[in-house]
Amino acid sequence: MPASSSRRPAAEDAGTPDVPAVALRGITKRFPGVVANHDIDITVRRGTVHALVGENGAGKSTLMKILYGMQRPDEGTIEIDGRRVSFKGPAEAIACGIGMVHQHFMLADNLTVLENVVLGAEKAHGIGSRARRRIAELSETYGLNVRPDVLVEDIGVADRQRVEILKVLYRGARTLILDEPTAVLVPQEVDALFHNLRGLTAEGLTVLFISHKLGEVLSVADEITVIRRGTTVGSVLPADTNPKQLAELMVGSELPTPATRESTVTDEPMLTVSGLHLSGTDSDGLRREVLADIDFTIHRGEVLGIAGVEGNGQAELVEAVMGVRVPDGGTITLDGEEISGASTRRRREAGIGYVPEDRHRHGLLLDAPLWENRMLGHVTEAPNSRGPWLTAAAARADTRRIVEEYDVRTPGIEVTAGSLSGGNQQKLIVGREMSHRPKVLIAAHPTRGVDVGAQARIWDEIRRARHEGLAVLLISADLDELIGLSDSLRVMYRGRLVADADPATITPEELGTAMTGTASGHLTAEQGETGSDAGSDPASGAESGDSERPEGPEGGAR
Amino acid sequence: MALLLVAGALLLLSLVRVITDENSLTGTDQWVSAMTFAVPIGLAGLGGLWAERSGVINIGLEGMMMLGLFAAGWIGWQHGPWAAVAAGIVGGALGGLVHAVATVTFGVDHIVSGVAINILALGVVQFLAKQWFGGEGSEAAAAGGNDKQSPPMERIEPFSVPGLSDWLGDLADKHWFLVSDTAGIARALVHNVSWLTVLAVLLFVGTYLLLWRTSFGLRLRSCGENPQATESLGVNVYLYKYLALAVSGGLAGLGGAYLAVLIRMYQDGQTGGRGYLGLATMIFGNWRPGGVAAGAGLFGFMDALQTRGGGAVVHATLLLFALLLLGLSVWQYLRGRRVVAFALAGTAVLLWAWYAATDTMPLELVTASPYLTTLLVLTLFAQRLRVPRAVGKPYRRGQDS
Amino acid sequence: GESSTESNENENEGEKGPGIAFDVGGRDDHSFNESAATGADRAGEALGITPEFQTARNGETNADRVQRLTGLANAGYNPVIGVGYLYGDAIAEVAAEFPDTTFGVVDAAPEGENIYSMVFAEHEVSYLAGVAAALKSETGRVGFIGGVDNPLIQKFEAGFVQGVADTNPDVEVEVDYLYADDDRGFADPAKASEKANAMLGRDVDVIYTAAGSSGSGSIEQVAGVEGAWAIGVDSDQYQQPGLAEYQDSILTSGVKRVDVAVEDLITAVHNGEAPSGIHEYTLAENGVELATSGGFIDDIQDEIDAATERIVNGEITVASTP
Amino acid sequence: MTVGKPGFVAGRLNERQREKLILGVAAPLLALLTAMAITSLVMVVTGDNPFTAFSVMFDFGIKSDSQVWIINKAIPYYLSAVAVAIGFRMNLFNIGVDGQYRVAAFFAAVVGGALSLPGFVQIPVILLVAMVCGGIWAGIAGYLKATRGVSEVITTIMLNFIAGSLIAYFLQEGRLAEREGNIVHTPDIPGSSYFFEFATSVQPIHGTVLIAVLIGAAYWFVLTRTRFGFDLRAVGRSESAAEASGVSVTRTVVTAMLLSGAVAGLVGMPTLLNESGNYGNDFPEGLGFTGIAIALLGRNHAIGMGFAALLWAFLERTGTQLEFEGFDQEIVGVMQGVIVLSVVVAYELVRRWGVRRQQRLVGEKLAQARKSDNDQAEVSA
Ligand SMILES: Nc1ncnc2c1ncn2[C@@H]1O[C@H](COP(=O)(O)OP(=O)(O)OP(=O)(O)O)[C@@H](O)[C@H]1O
Ligand SMILES: Nc1ncnc2c1ncn2[C@@H]1O[C@H](COP(=O)(O)OP(=O)(O)OP(=O)(O)O)[C@@H](O)[C@H]1O
Ligand SMILES: [Mg+2]
Ligand SMILES: [Mg+2]
Repeated sequence: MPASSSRRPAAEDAGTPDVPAVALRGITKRFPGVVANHDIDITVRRGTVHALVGENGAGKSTLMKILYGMQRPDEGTIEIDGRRVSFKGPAEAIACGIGMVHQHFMLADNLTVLENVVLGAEKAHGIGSRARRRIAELSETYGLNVRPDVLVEDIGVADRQRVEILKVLYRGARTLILDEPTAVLVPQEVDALFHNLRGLTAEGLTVLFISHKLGEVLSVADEITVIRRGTTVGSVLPADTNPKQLAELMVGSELPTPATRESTVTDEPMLTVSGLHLSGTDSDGLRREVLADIDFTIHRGEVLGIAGVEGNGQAELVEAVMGVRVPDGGTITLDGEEISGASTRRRREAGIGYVPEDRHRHGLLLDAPLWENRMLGHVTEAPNSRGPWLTAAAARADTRRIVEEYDVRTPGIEVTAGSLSGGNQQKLIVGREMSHRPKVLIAAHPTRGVDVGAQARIWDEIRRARHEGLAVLLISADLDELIGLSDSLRVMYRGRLVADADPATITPEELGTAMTGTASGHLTAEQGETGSDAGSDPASGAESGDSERPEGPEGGAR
Repeated sequence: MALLLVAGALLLLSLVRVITDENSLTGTDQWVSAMTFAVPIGLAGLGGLWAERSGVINIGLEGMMMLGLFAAGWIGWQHGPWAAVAAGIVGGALGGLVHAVATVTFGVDHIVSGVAINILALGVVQFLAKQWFGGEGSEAAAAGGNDKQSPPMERIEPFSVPGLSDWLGDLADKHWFLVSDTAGIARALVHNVSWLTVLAVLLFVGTYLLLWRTSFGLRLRSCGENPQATESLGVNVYLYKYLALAVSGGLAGLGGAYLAVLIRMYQDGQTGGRGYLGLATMIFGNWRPGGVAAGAGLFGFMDALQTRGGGAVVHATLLLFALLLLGLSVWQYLRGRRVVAFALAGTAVLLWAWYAATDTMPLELVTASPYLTTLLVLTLFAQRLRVPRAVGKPYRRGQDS
Repeated sequence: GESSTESNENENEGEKGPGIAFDVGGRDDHSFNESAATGADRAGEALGITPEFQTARNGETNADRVQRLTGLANAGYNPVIGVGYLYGDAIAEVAAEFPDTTFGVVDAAPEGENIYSMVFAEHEVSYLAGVAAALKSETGRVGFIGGVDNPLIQKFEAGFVQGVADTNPDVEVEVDYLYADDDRGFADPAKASEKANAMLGRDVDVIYTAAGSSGSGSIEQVAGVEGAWAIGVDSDQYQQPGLAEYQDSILTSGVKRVDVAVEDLITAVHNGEAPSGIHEYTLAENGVELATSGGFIDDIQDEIDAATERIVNGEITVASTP
Repeated sequence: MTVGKPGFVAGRLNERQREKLILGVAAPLLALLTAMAITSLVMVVTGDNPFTAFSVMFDFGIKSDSQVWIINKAIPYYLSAVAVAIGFRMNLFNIGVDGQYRVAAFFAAVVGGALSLPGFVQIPVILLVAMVCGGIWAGIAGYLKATRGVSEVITTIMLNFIAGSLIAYFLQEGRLAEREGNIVHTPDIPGSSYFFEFATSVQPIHGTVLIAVLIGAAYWFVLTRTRFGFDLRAVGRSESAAEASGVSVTRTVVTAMLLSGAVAGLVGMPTLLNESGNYGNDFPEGLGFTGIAIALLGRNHAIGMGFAALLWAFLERTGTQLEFEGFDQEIVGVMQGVIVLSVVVAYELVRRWGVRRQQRLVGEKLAQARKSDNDQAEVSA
């Protein structure tokens, strides 16, 4: 790391290669009713990328927050470069050379990149031109390509990720914590990020890295620590393991082996979108095209996957189909009935189910009990209401059924949706939408941030319904999921469907390349099109056909 | 850009002044008086800005203003007007701190707490006024105090810049198109200026510099945009919110003190909803000091116009609005929004017809003119407003959004 | 449960002296409430009884006023006097329930056997104020500022305008109100001050302000201008401690002798009488008068006396609406 | 607006209800005690004896005529609170109830004074006019919010002031009003148009109390038992989620404002139909602001607001009595403020405690599940 090293604690000089950059010993953290971390031991060598893996709620984020001074451990010690430390807040951790990129972006949208970066570290280089110079310098050194004077709200996720990293570097961090940094990135962006990380470790920095994508972890980490139910179950070297072993280590039991599936596609069109156009006003007040010439048909029993880098119009497409946004032109037909002018509610009643991308903002009423959330979006349908009257008792009973069938982990249906974990929230949403036997399901990132177990259950559900004739519009940033679940694939770029591909033959890498707008027309795999259904399980692909992810019983119907 | 707008406004005013022959439109006294009305509202608005920029809605401005008014009246008659100003600030700041305790420490809904503070402040102020000013045989009562008023305090003499003021005055009296108008308005800045107005202007400028040009301001504003992010960078969000609310209350209190110094005593009910109007100017001003000043200025201008001039002058503003709408209509037309443009043009014509057909306005409409104007302007521009992202959201340390 | 009236009737047989209920202005409003209080105090002193004073809260309804009056009557106060026209309906309601108590009300004229209504000829004294203003004005422009545009204040306006016109038709009168219909008009000195300032700016040099507590704002502005005069209302504002430093600018005041009316009523009741009916306190019986403190109108006293004379003997009828 | 109910907890029905009840009562009780403590402190500091004051208030407050008075006084407060609460339930802050009810009562009084139909026709007509006028006045704010995105906080503040001017314009002799002494008012409504009363041993209770009860019941019913109410609450809890679920947010905003305004329109009716018979310049003002306080105190709950309205009226009734005992009635203002503030703090504390408790239960449940998973895993391993 260049010039600014002078402000860092003396640790660097004191450090010898044997002293670990971070050593966590016996860390225990209890929350009311939960032990988030229990007797955790981790040693991180300097200049390495150290990955942490574990199920949702295993305690990874909590542990990292402890290291970053945002939470205080109930027991245990932290050593940084061999020195015992005890942080009262992030400020002290930052002073010790620790920086953290959080699971959810920690950026103020209405401030510029520069302001976001210098916030809290104004003493270093002020908030003016000196800071700008320093940012340019860092951006240059690590190839981050950050423009300091744009508003954060105007930049994409990958750029935001880089801003987050820059924030950390700006503070002169020697140890970077990255909590699920790749969840929202496409493969190319992930590669670029990993390249950056490599650059950092080459400079002698240490990276702590959390991810649910085991393939990634294996490719970037120097060492991997597995956390299960709040405690460390072991550290492995990537060379000595494979994704399957790793997953089993995480979950603590053997995973069922995956099976292939048959096609259920029929020739009965269920959802037809033709000539869809949508324009919107951007932040500069200019009108620009968001969607153009969108044409596609989804048949009964078909899953149509849309691939694309986030921000290319997928969200708007979903909103247009849901009727939340009014397109400028084009028609949408559902099972023979034109619904172009129908309201969202009408569309839902006509048989469109919706698993939204952002469950907190679009899928749930966080302050409302589960059974009220069960009504959301279907309040005009049985069992939620009869005529204008709600039928709360029936809705309650049905909620209990969903909780049971979809294995939503909750003490009851009167608790608020906000107190469930993300995975359980998602299961509730999927259960709700499936309960109304939709003709078409719009699923946007249905398994984002959800752990492997819940993920498998959700995939199962989608497959089961597809088997019964459901048409699915699937949007996902997880290319394995996309390739694995879809019967056909389209690539979206700058508001247009620019290419299509056969999920049986395409690889995630090829798809990722197409998403950057370099390809058009029908994509064919170089190695030939003889792929069978065998490769199309969501969990395969990147992890070289040897699928490691759990799969529910019905998935194996062949 | 801003300069262009100011120039345009001047031109428009001069034009209307010449056409309608209402010289008071650009008269010095009108503008001095506009300032007088604008300052307390503007200070409340600025107080609102501080609070909301830090992420806390402050509907309790009215109550804080009352506290300031009372404290100023109480200290003022005993220790003079400058002490009153200080007391007003302290009184308001206390109100702000109560709001901070409720919203920041206890996480109470901001609007709920604000309303409660308004009720509480009214109760406390009236109770104490009766105890302290109206007590039978008390010193205060002997000095002219009673249940509803404090005894009078000394005056703060306004100042004029000697040569400039007269020169501009001469120029203004010539009634030359634009030149005299500009002189008349400019003279308001150097003639009979209240020191407190100067203080208020400084506070606006200071707020801008502090909030947008220093790291303190950056931290404070980021508390209103994303407190979780701010906390994660080692900034003590609670502390900043407390500070912001103390300043917010202090500014509203200063607004109250300004009124007290102006009328030279505490007068029950003198705030008369100015705190709420301050809140309105803050939204109107897009949470920026310049905007708040403009909003308060517009309000003060209209209020001064109707108070000083009555029906005839307010009537002249019909023409002002007609011209303004016409301008807007042309602009919208150029941007390709025909329907909007025609609607605006239609309204302009109607206003003009109204102007031509009458020569004064009923008192009721005149008194409502500031409110109608605010409503009109907001309706035209509201969609461009940008609220601090996290404003009104409860924030607990260490909790995800 | 038991009603508050029942429980108290036995305890409070004895007469307790006067009970006075004020409207929001309160007993020291520098205006007619204060005047009523003075009258009661004077009577109290003379008769050796202590009057009870109560004041309304902001935003009261008729029910609150009824309760207050009932409370006073019930506690044995006699007479019970409501000060301010808002008490009209409430007095009528409560008086029916307490036939043995005498009720008095200022500025309203409800009907009732045991109600003594005291209304004042504000227009007449305002006429005299107009005479004084017209005579004292150097610039030929005088002004009237009303707090709220309601019938009571319009009476002041009507008399004043007529007085000016009858004295010197060349003198122009500017008439303005602070608010159309909002009681803030009686508690907004800041606004009155601006209004007066604007009038002074237009060469108005005598301003008659009928706006309750807001009046002080106007008087202060007038005091800041050499040669300009303020005319007060309701009580002799020259004498008020709160306005002491502007004394030299207070030409005169249109005084309502609420004090006399109230004192008389209390004395009468104390002497066992039970006066009732509507009584208008006019110029003729010194129910209203132009204050002379400060001696600023001594030089025009003759003209004022002449005008008074003509009003009293009916030569002039002063209009009570503008 | 925090609309969350004090945390209720899963479990058997009666247990849940009991806990809900305890939590529901604990907060206001705690707050009331805090408020009394703070007020006592203020009184002690200013040299008064708080215990005497409280006992005076209590003794006077339970008298039969006081009770009637309190009920009558609480009627408009309650209606006003419901009007405010309809907005609160969907995150709309209707500060404009004040203007709405005044405009409504004024025009209702004008219509009532102009017609002389039989009472059973005319009273509904008057009520309807009031609701329509209140609805329109609030609808302006709703419309501007929905179409132009103007904050309803500002528009309703402005509309309050404008309402005053509008009424002032028409409330003049020769326009829509007549003059009686120093009062100008609309022509009196005919005797047959007065609302009925319930006779008691002391003064009668106003029949309009029925309107309040009906409105309260309708409020509760519509919000909790109908689809429309669900949509409304959904928008209040999360606009984005409601939109995605098929609720038209703009339409709901306008509808809610219209409803709020319509209820606000009724606020002046108890005064008009049971007391004054006309709208004059002595018509009560400021009931809208009282309504905000009462909605807050009652947590937007149909019954809670009822108690809050009665408490408010009780304080006013007994405050006046304090004067007779040599206390300052202004202490009531302090008390009201302190009560509102401590109630909201107490509710928040209790709510937070409930949420924590709930999360603990969720956590325990998860831990249990994991434990059984573990056991299984160990068995299978
Ligand atoms: N602030 C908190 N209060 C109470 N419990 C908490 C808190 N934060 C986390 N927990 C508990 O600690 C557990 C560990 O949470 P943590 O966020 O560390 O999981 P994670 O491993 O990061 O999961 P994911 O992979 O989903 O991000 C959670 O299951 C939760 O029950
Ligand atoms: N601030 C908090 N206070 C109390 N409990 C919390 C808090 N934050 C989280 N929890 C608890 O943590 C649990 C899950 O939290 P979190 O959202 O981190 O779960 P997760 O397993 O990481 O879910 P996701 O799949 O969304 O990553 C919930 O049961 C919740 O009760
Ligand atoms: Mg998580
Ligand atoms: Mg995590």
